[in-house]
Amino acid sequence: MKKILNSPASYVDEMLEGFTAAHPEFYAQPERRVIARAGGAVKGKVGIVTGGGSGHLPIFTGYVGPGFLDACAIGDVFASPSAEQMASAIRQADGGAGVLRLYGNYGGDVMNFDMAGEMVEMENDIRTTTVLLADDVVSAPKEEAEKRRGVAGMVYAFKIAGAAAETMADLDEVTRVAQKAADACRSIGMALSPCIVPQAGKATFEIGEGEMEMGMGIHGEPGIWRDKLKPADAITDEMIDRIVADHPFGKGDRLSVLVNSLGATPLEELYIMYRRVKARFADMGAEIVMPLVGRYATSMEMTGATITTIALDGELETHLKAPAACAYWRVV
Amino acid sequence: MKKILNSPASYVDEMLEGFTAAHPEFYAQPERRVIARAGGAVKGKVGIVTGGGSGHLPIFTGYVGPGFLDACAIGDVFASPSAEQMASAIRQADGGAGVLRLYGNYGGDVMNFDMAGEMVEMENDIRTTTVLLADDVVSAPKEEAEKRRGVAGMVYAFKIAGAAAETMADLDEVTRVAQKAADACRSIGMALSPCIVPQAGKATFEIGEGEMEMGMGIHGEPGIWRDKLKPADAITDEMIDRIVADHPFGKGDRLSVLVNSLGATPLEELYIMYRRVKARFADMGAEIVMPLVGRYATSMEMTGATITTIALDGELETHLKAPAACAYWRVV
Amino acid sequence: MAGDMIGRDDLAAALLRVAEGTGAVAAELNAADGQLGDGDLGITVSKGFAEAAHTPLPEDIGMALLECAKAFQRVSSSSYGTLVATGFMAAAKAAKGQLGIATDTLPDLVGAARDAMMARGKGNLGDKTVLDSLDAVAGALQGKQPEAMMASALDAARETLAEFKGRPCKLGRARMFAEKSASLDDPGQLAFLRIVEALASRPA
Amino acid sequence: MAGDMIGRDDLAAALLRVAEGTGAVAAELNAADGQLGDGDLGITVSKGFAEAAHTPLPEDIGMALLECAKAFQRVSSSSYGTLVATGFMAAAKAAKGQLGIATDTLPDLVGAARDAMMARGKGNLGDKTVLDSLDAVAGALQGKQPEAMMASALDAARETLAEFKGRPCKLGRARMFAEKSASLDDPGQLAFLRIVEALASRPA
Ligand SMILES: Nc1ncnc2c1ncn2[C@@H]1O[C@H](COP(=O)(O)OP(=O)(O)O)[C@@H](O)[C@H]1O
Ligand SMILES: Nc1ncnc2c1ncn2[C@@H]1O[C@H](COP(=O)(O)OP(=O)(O)O)[C@@H](O)[C@H]1O
Ligand SMILES: [Mg+2]
Ligand SMILES: [Mg+2]
Ligand SMILES: [Mg+2]
Ligand SMILES: [Mg+2]
Repeated sequence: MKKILNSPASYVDEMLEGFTAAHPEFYAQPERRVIARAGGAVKGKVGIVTGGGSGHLPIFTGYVGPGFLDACAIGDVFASPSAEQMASAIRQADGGAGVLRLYGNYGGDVMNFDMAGEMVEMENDIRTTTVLLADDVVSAPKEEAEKRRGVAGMVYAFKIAGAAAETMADLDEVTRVAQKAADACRSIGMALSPCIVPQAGKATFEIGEGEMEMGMGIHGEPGIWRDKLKPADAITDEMIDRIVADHPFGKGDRLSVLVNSLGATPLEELYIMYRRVKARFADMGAEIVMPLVGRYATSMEMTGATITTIALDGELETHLKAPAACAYWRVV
Repeated sequence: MKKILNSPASYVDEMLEGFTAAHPEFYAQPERRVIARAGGAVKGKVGIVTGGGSGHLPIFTGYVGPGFLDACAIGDVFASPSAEQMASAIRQADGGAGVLRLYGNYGGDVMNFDMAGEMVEMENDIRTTTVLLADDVVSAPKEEAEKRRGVAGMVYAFKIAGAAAETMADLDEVTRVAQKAADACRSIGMALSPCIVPQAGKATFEIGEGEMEMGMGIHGEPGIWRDKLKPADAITDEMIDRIVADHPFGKGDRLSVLVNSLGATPLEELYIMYRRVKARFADMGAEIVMPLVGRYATSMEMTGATITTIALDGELETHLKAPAACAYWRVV
Repeated sequence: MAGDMIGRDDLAAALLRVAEGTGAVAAELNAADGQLGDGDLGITVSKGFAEAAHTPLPEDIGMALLECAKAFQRVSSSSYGTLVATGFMAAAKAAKGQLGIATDTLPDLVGAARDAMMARGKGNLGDKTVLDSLDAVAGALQGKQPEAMMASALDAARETLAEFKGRPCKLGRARMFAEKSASLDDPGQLAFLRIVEALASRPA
Repeated sequence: MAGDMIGRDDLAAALLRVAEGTGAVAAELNAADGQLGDGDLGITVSKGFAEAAHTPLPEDIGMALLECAKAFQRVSSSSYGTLVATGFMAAAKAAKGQLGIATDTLPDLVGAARDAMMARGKGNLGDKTVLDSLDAVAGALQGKQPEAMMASALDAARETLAEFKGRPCKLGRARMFAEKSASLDDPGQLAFLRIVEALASRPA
C-alpha cells in the first residue's frame, strides 16, 4: 500500500485535523466529521450543505467557504457519512433561512440525507430542500438521467448555488438556481490506474499495463469499454462526443469546462487534453468561459481524468464569476 | 506508459499550448518554450526569470504573474532549456531595470543560464544577477551547502522576490531579498513510486512494493536510505529532524511550511503529514505562518512528498503575505 | 417468545443471537459485497446488531425498536445499515406504546418495514435487493401459527435467493455490474438470510 | 588536414566524420549516461555534431568554430552540449580572423577550450569528467608533429578512461552516485573518446 498514513482507521480523522489546522481561516470542525465555515452560519442566508465519502479532496469539505458551501458531513473513504452527521451539518449551516442539501446521487448518501432532513425538520424545525447532482453521462442512458451518479459537476453547482445564496435569495430561489446548475452539467471520466481505499488495503480495481477504461466512475464503478490506452486527442474526442451527444453545443453558446485529474494524472496531461477540448468547442462555435484545469474532484491517487461541461446562460455565468473563496479556488 | 499524451515528442509543446489557452489572463508564450506575463514586462520594475525542465507544474511556468515572476524558459521534461531560450526569457522579463535569474541549482541549468546572461549582456545590454536555490538538505552536507540541489523552496523564493520587485526596488535590492529568502529555505523529500519521462518511456527509478526512499530528489536522484514504508508520523518526524538539524527553530521563531505532493500523493495524506508538522513546530515553540499544503512543485505522477521550511523575519513575512496572483496561488 | 407475545427481553435475546451469528459470517458477507460493491456489508450488519445488542432497551417495545434503529444509524452509514434502521423505525412506530408485539401482527410489521425501506431507498420489488426478501417473509408469515413462523421465514428467505438466481441487480452499486450481478446472489438478500438463520439458531 | 593548417573544409569534413561516428554510438552513450544520469548523452552529442555538420561554415576559421558553438547551443541544452559549445566558442575566439588553424596551436586551442569549460561548469581537473580528457589531450599534443597528433590524442583519451577506473565522479548528476560511479566510465569521457575515434576513423 503506497500511501502515507498512520493507520487506515485514523486516515479520515487525522486528515481532517490537518485540514483544519492548515486552513483555519476557512474551516472549522465543530463536531467529528462535520466541517463548517470558520465563521459559522451566516444569519439570514440560506445554508448549503453537502456530504459524502472521504477521498475526493478538495470535494467535499474543501468547498466550504464564502461564496461556496456552509457545511459538510464527511464519511470514511468512499463511504457515506451517517444521517446523524448530516443532520449535524445541516444544523451548522442553518442561518434561519432554511438549508439546501446539494450533493451527488449515490444511493447511500441519498438515504442518509433524506433521513437527516427528516431528523432536523422534526427536531430543529429547519426547512430543507434537495438538489442532486447526476452529471455522469455514461452511468445511465438519457431516459434514466435521474439515475446517473454525481461527479465533478458538483464543483460548478457548489460555486453557483453558493453565489445565489450569497445574494440572500430565499430557499426556493437558491434551490431553483442550484437545480438549474445541476441540470446544465455533463461529465464523463476515464481511468488508467486505481487507488487504494485505506481500510480495504488493496486497489479498488485492476487494470492492465497499457490499458484504460472509458467512463469509469470515481469509486471505480465500471465504465463502457476497456482497451489499450489511446492517444490524448482520441480520448478527449470521445469524451466530448459523448457529452455533446447528451447535451449539444452550437454557435454562440457559452459554457465552462472543467478538465479534472482523478489524482495522479499530472497537470501537464490535463493541459494536453484542454488544448483539444478548446479546439473542439471552437469548432462548434461555442465559447469557453472560465475554464478549470486541475484537481477539483479526485479519487486520491487514481490515475485518470474527467471532463465536465456546464452550459451557461447569463444567470449561471454571473453566479459562476461571483467572488468566492475557499482554500482551493478563489474567484476575485 | 500510464500517461495521457499524443506523442512523447510533443508532450511539452502541447502542454504549453493548453496551459496558455486555459489561463490567458496570466500567461503568454511569445516564443516557443518561453512563458511571459500576459501583459508583458512591467516598465521600470526589476524582471525576475526562472527556468528549468518541464514536468514540475506548477513549477516553473505556473509562477509567472503579478507579485511573482515575469518570464520563464522551459525545457523538455526534466531537461534544461537552452541558453537561447533563457536569453529570450530574460529579454521578455526586462522592463529596463535589470533582471534577476532565480532558479534551482542544477548543473545544466546553471551553465545555460550563465551563458544566457553573457548573451543578453553582450547583445541587449541587460544587467542580470543570479540567485540559486539550493534548499535540499540531504543532497550535500552543510559544509558544501552551495552544492545542494534546489527543490520546492523555489516556491517561497518566487513569492518573496516577486513581492520585493513589485515594490519597484532596484536590482541589487531585489537580489538581496531573493538571496535572503533562498538562504532561509530548507527542504527534504521522500518518494514511494516513480514517474515516467515521456521521451524515455519508462520509470525514472524502481522501488519495491511496500518500500520508500528518504531524501530522494525530484528527478529520482538517490536519497539517503531505502527501506520499508514507515508510518506517516515517523516519516514526517525524520524529515523535520533533518531539516531542523540543519536550521534549528526555537521559541518565538516564525516560519512558513510547505507540505508538497510530488504528484500522485493525495491531499488527504499531505494533511495527515501537516497535522504532525504543526505539532512538532508547536513543541519547539515556533509558529507556522501561512502554511502551504498541496501540489506546488511536482514530478508529474511521482508518489511522495516534500517538506520545506522558510525561517521568517519581518521583511520576509511581509513579502510572503503581499498580494500576488497566478493560476495556482493567489494571495489577497 | 413468550407464547404469542414478543417482549423487550425476547427482543434483546434475539439481538444477541443475531449479533453473534452475523459476526461469525461477517467475512462471508464482506466478500459477497466485494464482488459487486465496496465489501463492507459484513461489517455493516455485524456492527449494527452488536451495537443494538449492547444498547439498554426500554420496556415499551416500540421505544425498544427505536433504540435499535438509532443504534444502526450510529455505527453504520452504508446503505444496508440505513435501510435496517429505517425498517426498525417503521416497526417502532407501529408498535409504540405496547409492552410486546403480538405475533399475529408480525406480518404487518415486516410489511411496514418493507414499505418504509422502499420509500427510503426508492427501490421496487423485483430489483433483487433485500426488499424482495422482506416481501417474501411478510407474505410467508401471513396466517401462520407462531410456532411455524420461524421455519416459514427461513424458507422464504432461502427461496428468494433461489428465485433471483440469474437475474441482474437493478439497484444500489451492483446495478452497475448487470451481467456479473446476475450470476451472483444479491449480498443484501444473502445477509438477510444469515440474519434469519441466526434468529432461528436457538428456539426462542 | 592540408599539411600543418586546418581550414574550413577540413573542419567541415571532420564534423561530418564525427556526426557519423557519434550517430553510430549514440545508443551506447545513452546507455552509459543512463547508468548515472538521464541517458541523453548519445542524443546530445550526435544531434549536436549533426547540426554543426549541416551548418554552412564561413571561411574565417574562427567564425566557423563559432557556428559550431551556435549549432550545439541550438539543438542541445544538456550539460555536455553546453560544454562543447563553450569549448568551441573559446577556440573560436582564439582563432578568429584566420583562414586556418596552425596545427602547432592545437594544444593551446584544446587548452583554451578546457579552461573555458572549467569556468562554465565550475569543475576541477580530477572530478572525472570530460575536462580530464581534454586536459590529457592538450598535454599529449604538446610538441608533437602533425602526423603524430591523432594517435597521441587517441592514446590520451583512452588512458584517461583507464586512469579514472575505480574513482568516483565528483561533478554533474553522477556525483549523486559516488559508489556506483566509481565502477563505471564517466559517460562524458567515454563520449570524448568516441569523438576522437570518429575523427581518426579516416586519415584527413
Ligand atoms: N436503494 C436500495 N433499496 C433497497 N435495497 C438496497 C438499496 N441499496 C442497496 N440495497 C441493498 O443493500 C445491499 C448492499 O448494502 P451495502 O453494502 O450496505 O451498500 P453500500 O456499501 O453500497 O452502501 C444490496 O445488496 C441490496 O440488497
Ligand atoms: N559541470 C561540469 N563540468 C565538466 N563536465 C561536466 C559537468 N557536468 C557534466 N559534465 C560532463 O558531462 C557528462 C554528462 O553530460 P550530459 O549527459 O549532457 O549531462 P546532463 O544530461 O546531466 O545535463 C558527464 O559525464 C561529465 O563528463
Ligand atoms: Mg457495501
Ligand atoms: Mg458502503
Ligand atoms: Mg545526461
Ligand atoms: Mg540531460
